[in-house]
Amino acid sequence: MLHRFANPARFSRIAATMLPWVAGVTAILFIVGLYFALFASPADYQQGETVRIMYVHVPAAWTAMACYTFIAAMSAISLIWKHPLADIAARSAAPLGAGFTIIVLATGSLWGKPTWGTWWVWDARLTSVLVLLFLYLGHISLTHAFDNPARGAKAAAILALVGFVNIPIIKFSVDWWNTLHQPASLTRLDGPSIDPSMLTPLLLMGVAFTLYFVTMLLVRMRADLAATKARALRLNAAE
Amino acid sequence: MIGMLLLIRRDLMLAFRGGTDAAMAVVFFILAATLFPFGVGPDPEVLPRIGGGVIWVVALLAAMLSLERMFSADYEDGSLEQFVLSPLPLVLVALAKIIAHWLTTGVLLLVAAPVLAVFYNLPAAAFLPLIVSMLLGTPTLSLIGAIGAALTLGARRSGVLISLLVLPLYIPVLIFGALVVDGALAGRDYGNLLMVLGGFLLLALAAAPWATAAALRQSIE
Amino acid sequence: MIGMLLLIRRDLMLAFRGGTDAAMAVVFFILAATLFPFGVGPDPEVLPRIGGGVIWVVALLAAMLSLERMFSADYEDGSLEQFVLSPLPLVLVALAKIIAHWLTTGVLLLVAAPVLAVFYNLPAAAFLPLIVSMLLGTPTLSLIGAIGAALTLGARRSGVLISLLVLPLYIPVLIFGALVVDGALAGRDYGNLLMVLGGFLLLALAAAPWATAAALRQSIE
Amino acid sequence: MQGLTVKELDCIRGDRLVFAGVALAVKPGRALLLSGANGSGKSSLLRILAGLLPPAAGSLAWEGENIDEDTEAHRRRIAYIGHADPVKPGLTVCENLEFWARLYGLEPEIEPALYQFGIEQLADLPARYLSAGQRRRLTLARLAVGQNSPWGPPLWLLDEPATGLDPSAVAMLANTILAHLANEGVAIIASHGGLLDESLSGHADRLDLQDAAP
Amino acid sequence: MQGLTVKELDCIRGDRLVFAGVALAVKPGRALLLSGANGSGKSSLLRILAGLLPPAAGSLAWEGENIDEDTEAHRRRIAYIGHADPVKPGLTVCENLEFWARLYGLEPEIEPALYQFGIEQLADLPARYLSAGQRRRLTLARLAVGQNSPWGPPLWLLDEPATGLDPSAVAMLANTILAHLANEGVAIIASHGGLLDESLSGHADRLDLQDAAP
Amino acid sequence: MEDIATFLNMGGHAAFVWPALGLTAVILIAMAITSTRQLRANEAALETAEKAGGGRRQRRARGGAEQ
Ligand code: HEM
Ligand SMILES: Nc1ncnc2c1ncn2[C@@H]1O[C@H](COP(=O)(O)OP(=O)(O)OP(=O)(O)O)[C@@H](O)[C@H]1O
Ligand SMILES: Nc1ncnc2c1ncn2[C@@H]1O[C@H](COP(=O)(O)OP(=O)(O)OP(=O)(O)O)[C@@H](O)[C@H]1O
Ligand SMILES: [Mg+2]
Ligand SMILES: [Mg+2]
Repeated sequence: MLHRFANPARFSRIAATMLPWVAGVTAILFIVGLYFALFASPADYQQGETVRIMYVHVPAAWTAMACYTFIAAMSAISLIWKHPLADIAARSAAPLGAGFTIIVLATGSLWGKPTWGTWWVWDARLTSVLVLLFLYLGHISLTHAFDNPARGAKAAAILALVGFVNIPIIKFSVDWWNTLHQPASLTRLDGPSIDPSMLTPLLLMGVAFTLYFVTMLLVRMRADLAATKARALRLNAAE
Repeated sequence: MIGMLLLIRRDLMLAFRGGTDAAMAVVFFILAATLFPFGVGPDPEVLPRIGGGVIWVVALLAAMLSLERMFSADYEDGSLEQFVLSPLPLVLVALAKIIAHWLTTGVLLLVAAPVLAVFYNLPAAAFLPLIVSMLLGTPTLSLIGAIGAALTLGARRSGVLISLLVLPLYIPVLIFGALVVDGALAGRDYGNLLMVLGGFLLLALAAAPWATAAALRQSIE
Repeated sequence: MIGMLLLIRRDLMLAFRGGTDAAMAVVFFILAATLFPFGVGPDPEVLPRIGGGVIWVVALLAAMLSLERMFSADYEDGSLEQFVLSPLPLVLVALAKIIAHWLTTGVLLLVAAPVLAVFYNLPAAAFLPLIVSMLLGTPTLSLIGAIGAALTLGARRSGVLISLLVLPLYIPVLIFGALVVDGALAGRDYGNLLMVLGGFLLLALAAAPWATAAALRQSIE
Repeated sequence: MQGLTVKELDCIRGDRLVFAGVALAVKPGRALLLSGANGSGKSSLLRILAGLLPPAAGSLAWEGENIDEDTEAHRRRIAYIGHADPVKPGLTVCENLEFWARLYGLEPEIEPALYQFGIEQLADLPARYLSAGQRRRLTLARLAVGQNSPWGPPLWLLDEPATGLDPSAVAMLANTILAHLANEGVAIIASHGGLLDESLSGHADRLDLQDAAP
Repeated sequence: MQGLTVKELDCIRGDRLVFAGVALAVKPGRALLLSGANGSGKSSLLRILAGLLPPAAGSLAWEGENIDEDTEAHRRRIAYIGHADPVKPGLTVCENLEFWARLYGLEPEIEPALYQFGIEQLADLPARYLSAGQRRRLTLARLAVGQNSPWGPPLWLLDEPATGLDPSAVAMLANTILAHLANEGVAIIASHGGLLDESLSGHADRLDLQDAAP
Repeated sequence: MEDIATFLNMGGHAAFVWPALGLTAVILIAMAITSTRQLRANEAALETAEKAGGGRRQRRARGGAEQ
């Protein structure tokens, strides 16, 4: 039994020392990013002030997709190499991803009303993001649907891998189908096509969101590890 | 291969002798589609307008409802353990169950769809696209559904979970399936929409049996 | 009476701990209603036009789907035999099961209905009639459904059979329920339509527990 | 005419005559052990005695009174344990037992009953996790609940009650049955021989259904 | 190292350590009778041996080779009979048996197998109508089908195979197992004592899981 | 003062911009709070478990035929 926790124990130590630093940098980046986003950047010539929604909408979308990719990678590791940390990482990340996806949907809707004149359209980009939310919710429910946590982890891992097909669909849906939604202007092969005054806050917020994800992931993984360890101790004590 | 045929034959026999109740899906399909005019009112303008969509939605629900029983009887009476121990690779077991499921739901839905189309006064131009889109779409439903059914074996509240897992993945099939019918009615070209449905099918065919087999293996403990 | 409360409590406990999966009906209700805009297209004109009908049809289907499990678990594990032998008269057993079924499906549908009404952009005037009609209609669905569920216990193809037995009896409820909503939207008086729904309920209440009990008794042999 | 008397009972299942002309009489304080090959109709006979299955012919009487005349009263005097365990996986052991005890109007003395079948440590475990034998013990514990109350049913109909039980559990069951017999109860037990039969042999008659095969 | 060898096996179910440090070795031509109280882990052990349940710790080897290294090959050498009967009520007895026999790639010698368990007259009856013991016989008949072919699996894992069987059926089962042992087969059988144990006692070792309780 | 007012007005789109930013903040903060709370609770539980039965289990290797 014990060798299975040797490695996680080390992880727990490293995570504990790293946490305050990552959290601090995240906070600073959020402050600087918000300053640029709200004060030090111009309104868009087309969209006016509503463009400021972009500085949370787009980073949240990136993190939501990155988070799912991370879960899928961890699931593959868990299924192939059966590393116990991979399961914990995957199930710690899922609620965060769901949160980011809700942010994307909400801010997108709030942006859509003034720019498109409607809260919601059933186009490929919006639908695939909604599917992403359901995938997160399914992942979370499946993780907790079994009395044996190991079974929940395995089932959720399979689901995460299957659901990964959705990520490229989200990413490229605007290119494959013409929709109301903006095509990628930043993450393009021929370089970003966006004004630097808007690029700076966007990138700052993007890094801030990513670091926020890392911070919360570390916190949640430590919490999960503590719970797992307590369970194992109870098991030993129960003899 | 022989093992797969055996398994498909057994599932069909069980279905048609009433064990797993295959006809349920079609009956549901027909009854549910018949109920709408009662609820919505038999407005001759509205019905054909929504007909294609209603038929697709109800087909989706019918396929989904039959999922829960796809593996559960075998799970409960210990047959699934025996499948895992049998010489037939579990991927092929999964594929055989999927084929059997499609034969007992998808095919029957396909047969019933034109009848409902008449019932909803769909113009003749919509028949072929409806059937072709269902031919391409319903196997995808069985394939994706199998993953959900296998993942939730032995789970608490498995019925709800299956819906939660499977419906989001069904939505793209529904959207494109309904678009094909709408496109045909509007006189648009729907060839590339069918291509998309075909693409979904190929994707599902490549991934679903493996995922299902993996899920089945972990369901046994 | 104490026996009935006991039985209702047990069924609720089982439902909410996931045994018989009560939430299934509501989840189905919400998901199915959400799917329609995908199929029909989110036309802001068509949706409110069909909204009341769709909600009623889907509620009917949700209630019907949960019927099959109403008695089957108890039948299979021998609990039903014990009910027959228990001091609690079988009519009251049947009534308790019906009440439990309504509490775990009808009431939840009632709660979910306004949400769907918003989703379908139904005008505010339609809310109260929708809810009142469902309050009067859903218990009737549980009552009638119980007869079907009990009659088909142990039958081959029981799922299909239930639908075939029960749906024809559900259609009047559906028609009047949908008419109430439509009437309210058209500004007509719907009071006597509600009276009809109430009449159905009383009729079902008087007959269904006895019929169900008789069916349960003959299911055991 | 005390206890249970049965005359000229025939049983038909589907198209098949399973047994014919079964007669038996069990006095208070005695048990009857039913034996017979698989399919000889033990379970069917018990279901007929419980009133769950109508006999093709013949009559049943309790204390000399035909039970057809008051099926309601007959139901109240029966405790029937079938092949299946009416145990809900979602409820705990304690909740399962309590439900049945209360439904039968018995004082819910759950603890002692669990103790009597050696499953008191499992009281708060959901029944889903029980092993086959533990589940059977839970089913049987119902017998112990009613046992010492005046409302406890006098006629026990047990269909292979010892399936899946380990020897110590069989001994617990035998003690429970013996206590019931000592209370002037009647027990009719289908079994294929084994420990339970031996423990009861001093207080039991035997009936081999093979002899009633048509 | 012939036959099956198991070392230092631990089993955890849910949060509970069921048994720890189980070691056993069974040579070809021998049977091992597992005993132990209800809940002591007999079924769990058999499932671990069949590869259906991952052990918490320990190793399994067949003919000296660790079975983790070729789970595929291990599956092929197993015939596992659990508590439940994998019998479809809608199919006839014959169809049920034939399906399993063919799926396992065995020559479908259905008739003799049915005969070996005394259910040949039931061949065309839908399994829905079988009595409890008849259903168990049908499940067991699968063992007889593979028995005399070279592809018959050498390792039998039987979980309380004799539940619900009458004495003559137990004798049939014992003969089937003895024939398997005579063919250099290995059998591991969970049971609570009784006729089967006695019939096999000359060819069997015993393992009491109570001793491995933590 | 007027600066702040125009800033808050967001070119007439205040009803969309501020809820978007506010909602984002609420979700991010809520996730942070629940996660840290969980960490504290679980670590406390672990500590009590360690105190209660820290003793490691020793194996009793026994049982088995023909050891
Ligand atoms: C609920 C509705 C919406 C959803 C679900 C949504 C979703 C997304 C997603 C997933 C991305 C990331 C794409 C990528 O990285 O390739 C994105 C980016 C973006 N969205 Fe939205 N969006 C919505 C509404 C809107 C609206 C109304 C607008 C503005 C008119 C908008 C403007 C943008 C822009 C400018 C980007 C950045 C594109 C880039 O530079 O890569 N979105 N959105
Ligand atoms: N899925 C499960 N999750 C948690 N605990 C379980 C699970 N299945 C079984 N158990 C527990 O594991 C223990 C061993 O069960 P097992 O079925 O192996 O016992 P057994 O020796 O076969 O008993 P029996 O003689 O009653 O068949 C039991 O105490 C049971 O409560
Ligand atoms: N519902 C049914 N319809 C038709 N035949 C049935 C039905 N149930 C049982 N039978 C048949 O009736 C006969 C008696 O069955 P019963 O279950 O009473 O046997 P039993 O003595 O209890 O056997 P066992 O020892 O196997 O439990 C069997 O041969 C069976 O095939
Ligand atoms: Mg029997
Ligand atoms: Mg067992």
